[in-house]
Amino acid sequence: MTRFGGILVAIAAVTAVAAPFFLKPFGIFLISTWAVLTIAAIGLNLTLGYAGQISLAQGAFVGIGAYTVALLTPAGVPFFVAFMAAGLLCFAIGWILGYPALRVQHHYLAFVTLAFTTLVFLVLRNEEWLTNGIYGITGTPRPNLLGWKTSGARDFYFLCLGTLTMLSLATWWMLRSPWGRAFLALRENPIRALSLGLDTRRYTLMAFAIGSSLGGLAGALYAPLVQFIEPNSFSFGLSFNLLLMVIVGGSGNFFGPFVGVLIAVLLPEWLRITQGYYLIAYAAAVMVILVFCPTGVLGLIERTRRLVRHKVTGTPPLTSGAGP
Amino acid sequence: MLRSVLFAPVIVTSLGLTSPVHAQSTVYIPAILELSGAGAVSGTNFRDGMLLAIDEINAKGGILGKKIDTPLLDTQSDAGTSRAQVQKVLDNKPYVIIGPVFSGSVLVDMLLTQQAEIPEIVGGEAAAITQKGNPYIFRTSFGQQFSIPKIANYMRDRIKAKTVAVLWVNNDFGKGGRDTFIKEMNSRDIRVVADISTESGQTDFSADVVKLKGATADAIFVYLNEEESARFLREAKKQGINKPLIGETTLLGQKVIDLAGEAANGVRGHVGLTIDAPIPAVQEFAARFKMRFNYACDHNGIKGYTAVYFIKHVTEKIRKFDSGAFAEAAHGMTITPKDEPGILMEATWDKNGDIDRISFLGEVVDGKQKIVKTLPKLGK
Amino acid sequence: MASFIQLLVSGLATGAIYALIAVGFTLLWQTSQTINFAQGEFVMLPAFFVLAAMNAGAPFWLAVLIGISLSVLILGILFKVVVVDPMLKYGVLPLVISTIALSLLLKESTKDFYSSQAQPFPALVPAIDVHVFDAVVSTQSLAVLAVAIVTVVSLNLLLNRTRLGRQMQATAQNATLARILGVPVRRMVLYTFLLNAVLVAIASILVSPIYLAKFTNGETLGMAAFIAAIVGGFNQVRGAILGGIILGVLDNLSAAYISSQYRGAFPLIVLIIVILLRPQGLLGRIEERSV
Amino acid sequence: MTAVLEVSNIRKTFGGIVAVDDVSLKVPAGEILGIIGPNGSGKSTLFNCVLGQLQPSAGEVRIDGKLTTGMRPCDLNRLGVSRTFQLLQVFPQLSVRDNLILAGQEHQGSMASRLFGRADAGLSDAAGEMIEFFGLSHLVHERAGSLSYGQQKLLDAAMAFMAGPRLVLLDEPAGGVNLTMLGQLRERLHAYHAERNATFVVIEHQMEFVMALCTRVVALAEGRVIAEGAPQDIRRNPAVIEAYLGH
Repeated sequence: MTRFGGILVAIAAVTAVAAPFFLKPFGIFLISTWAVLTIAAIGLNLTLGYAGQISLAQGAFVGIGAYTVALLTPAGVPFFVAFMAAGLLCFAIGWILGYPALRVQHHYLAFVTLAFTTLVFLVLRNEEWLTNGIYGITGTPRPNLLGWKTSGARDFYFLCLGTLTMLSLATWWMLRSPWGRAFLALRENPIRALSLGLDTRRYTLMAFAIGSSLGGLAGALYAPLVQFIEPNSFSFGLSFNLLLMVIVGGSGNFFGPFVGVLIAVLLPEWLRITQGYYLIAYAAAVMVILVFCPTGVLGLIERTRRLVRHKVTGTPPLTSGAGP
Repeated sequence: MLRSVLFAPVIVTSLGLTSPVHAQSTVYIPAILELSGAGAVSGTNFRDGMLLAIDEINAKGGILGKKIDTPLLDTQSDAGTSRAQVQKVLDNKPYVIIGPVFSGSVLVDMLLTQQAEIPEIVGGEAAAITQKGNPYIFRTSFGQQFSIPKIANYMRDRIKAKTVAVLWVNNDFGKGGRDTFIKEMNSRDIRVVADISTESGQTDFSADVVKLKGATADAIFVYLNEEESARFLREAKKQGINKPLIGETTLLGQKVIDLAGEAANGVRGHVGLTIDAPIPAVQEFAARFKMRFNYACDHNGIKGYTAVYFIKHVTEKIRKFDSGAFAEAAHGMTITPKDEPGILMEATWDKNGDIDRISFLGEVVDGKQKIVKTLPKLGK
Repeated sequence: MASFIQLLVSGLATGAIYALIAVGFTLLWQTSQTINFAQGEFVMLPAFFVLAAMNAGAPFWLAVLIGISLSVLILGILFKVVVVDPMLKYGVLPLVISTIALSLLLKESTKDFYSSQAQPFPALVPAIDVHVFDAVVSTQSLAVLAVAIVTVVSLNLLLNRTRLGRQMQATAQNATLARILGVPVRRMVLYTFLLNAVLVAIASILVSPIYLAKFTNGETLGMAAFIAAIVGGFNQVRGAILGGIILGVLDNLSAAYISSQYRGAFPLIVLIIVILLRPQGLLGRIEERSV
Repeated sequence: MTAVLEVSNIRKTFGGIVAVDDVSLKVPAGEILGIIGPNGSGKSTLFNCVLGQLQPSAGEVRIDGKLTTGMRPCDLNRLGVSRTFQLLQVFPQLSVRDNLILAGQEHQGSMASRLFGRADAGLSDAAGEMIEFFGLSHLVHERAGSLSYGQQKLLDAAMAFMAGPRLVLLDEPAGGVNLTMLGQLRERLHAYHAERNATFVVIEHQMEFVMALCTRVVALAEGRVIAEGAPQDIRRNPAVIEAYLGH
């Protein structure tokens, strides 16, 4: 990372830690939501931005994760165990959902995953014996970890932030390992990758499974954050939103999700000054952002940097990076 | 990351923007409503009824000399969002909170308002809401545990039904009604021979009507939202269903009648709140509403309107803006139109925050809702 | 048996509506790789144009014309110029997001600037119930079915018999090559957008009397159209008809005979199976994937 | 001794069209075999059948006597069979160095070791040598996308050699490369061949290139082998001339 970038990250990190001390509970709830959704978005960015596999199922995985925790913790399962279970369950399901990606790509894959999302919603709503159906599950407790009570808004935020930090470090590690290289190869040219000995099938499934498990882990925090989950919260609206966050932030860019989620969480709140018209304003804003930076906010910064370099060294600027 | 640095202050400002500097001359009574998404119809009706009341009251000098300051916060018909919005208004120390209408949202919000000890006046009708011993929750209409039994009695006493079919919309409103209904039917040993779920926003009801025709039911209980009710009634007429169609409030609402046209004729059932109630006050209100917003208000409009007058009256009784005292006083209080015209119909709030009013049995006769019988308050 | 025929007939009628919407959807995909997630809202909106025009005092026939021209202007030209063109060269995804945002924009605008309430909508054809075999079907549904079939047939004629149509197809199949062959590609793409705008307007005016005009209608219709388009064949106009009808009938049969709670699931399962076993759709051509 | 590559009676049909019709080849170790033929004569299809990118309709492929028909390209590659593509196939977003590391990383260790091991999979040096060998050292950190066409061709070849394959199939390596670059490429191929005694199979149009590079040439037309022998003989072979002029 460039020195410039390093400084920005440092500033952002300090802001993230300091913020809750200046905010009212609502503000803390917002940034907690940001932290949780960022985890899910990082997962989608891995599947979509790096491995180039479009998925409209991330919202469903957040839901599966949330229900796992909401169902296990009241049964006396320690939060940490339930948290892990959510991750593993979504890893397994994500692996299976990856198989269609071995056959079809692009919009076909998008619609398969979208169908999956809706099916998950139907199961969550209809299997009342398990999920309490449309009524949802109220009051998932916030965990005590080694004596640390996270019931307070600020404590729970730090739990989310901590989890986010650890998971993004892990992702960072994976992306700089040969796996990261393999994922990029998968996105840019699967056929060539195959001829270079890359087991593209295994990497594709991995990309799906890991991305999905991150979605599940996000959900594991979502349940105790909101303390009420219902099937509707995880219908395709959420999947669309997560996709929006990744694209707006800059897909295939490590920090894209952080920025994208921040925009998607804060902008609507911010626009509520326009009273009844805030959703219109928000939708318009998103479209404008995309017109000016189709490769995402960070993509734009990337491109301008390249253009500048281009002027100097004569390397052509790149437009790709917005996934397939 | 650049943007996040730029946006970080926004977190703070966004709060600055959302916490109105309410001067001493106003009382802060925020409303959290379904203004977009699936619940928008109910939410906007509720909102407009509420606004009407607020303007009337403020025009007359407000409550105890303070003008009502009611920012509208949209839940997008999503529980998570509504929770966030409640959190937001709680940060600004509200006196009372109005809304939301969706029971799911109510169930999550009431956890917070209870913690903060702020009364919440909701439009939700799910039975569960008032069964959690929450001393800060108040209804503006019958909970399903009161309205559905009235339907059940109607089925037994008037229709003399031995077997019934139930058609319900598969959201928390419809499911709640359906579950209560089945319970009530069993307790009156009436057999439920068909139990059909429909999707909210469903457009084609032919399959459901076919199933209903197949079922040998003496009567059909229809528990859907407005436009779905209308679509169903049209399909039912098309396929010539000849069983009595029984509904609860919505099905007999003017909106459904307008949408379904003559297909609505012959529909009967229980009406909790209706602008067609044979009560002058209600009809005058309906007229004022129509004049201002130029559409016919439904029961949610009445809920919103009476909610505000409920707050006004209780506050004037306790003579101060004290959330705790409000909750205290409101339980077991009966408000008559004599003391408070804006309440439209005499209403009593019991110890759980459930409301008790007179209600009606109605029937749709050539495109108009006709009240055939007035049911007394349960308390009497 | 009677009920079965009834389900079939109504399914057919519903399917025709889906088909009508799906056709435009596939056209956009073919010529400009646009997955229009706002297609449902595109169908919801023109009805409100018409209603607005009527509130302004226009007679129905005039209001209909106004509605169609407005949707050509807004959902055709404006949509292409403002939303699609700037983003096309950046791949499918940013555009997908943009259309998702657009659908929110259209829904909310309709709600805030017209009404959140469902609106009754005047019918082009009087609603008379016709008895076919032992099933009942409304003349309105028949009208939709007829229009859908006529549309697709004439579209096929246009695409296969006329020079213009062949140029459009060339554009759809290989824009670069078409350009070399002197096809005015840009104009062809614009034409498909106009065509789509007209189709959604027609669909809107046909279905609103049956389904009522409401700002949320697009959600159900849009999703149905996607499924119909893919099942039938993303790159085949007549595929949309088949897809739509399969979907409509399947939805009814599964709701009636299998499970009403899971009625939404069966079309999706079919969708997944079709995509996995025959990605090009039942009537679709295989799209060469560049190696 | 068994041939490095043995193709027996390969046949590939698309619908009704026969692309490759009963072709058999034997490529002994250390040979540089050229495959020529007019467009559509089935050269690339044959390649793809050998490399598992296509399933042959009939026939067998053996590498070092091991039956490999129907194997996935990645497994074949791990057996020491690598290729270049007719159209450029480098990873434009990755640096030259990363392109080469990628070409080598899957040939060692396990998935786990690749996740937890070193970021460069310990291939930096090997990559460096290969880059130097192809004279790209000055570009090592450039994104492959920003290289000139010829440079990318070299990189493409370098990637094929990165894992030290026993058998390399080059699909029109000379295609679209300017003469100086062409000379460099041919010279590099020769050098590599001499150093590692690798076996090449080359599809090429550019006759001079074939003549200069190959030890033996097979001519295809309409999916069939029409001639086979030393480059200069093939050049004079009437059947070959006919096949080319015929088109």
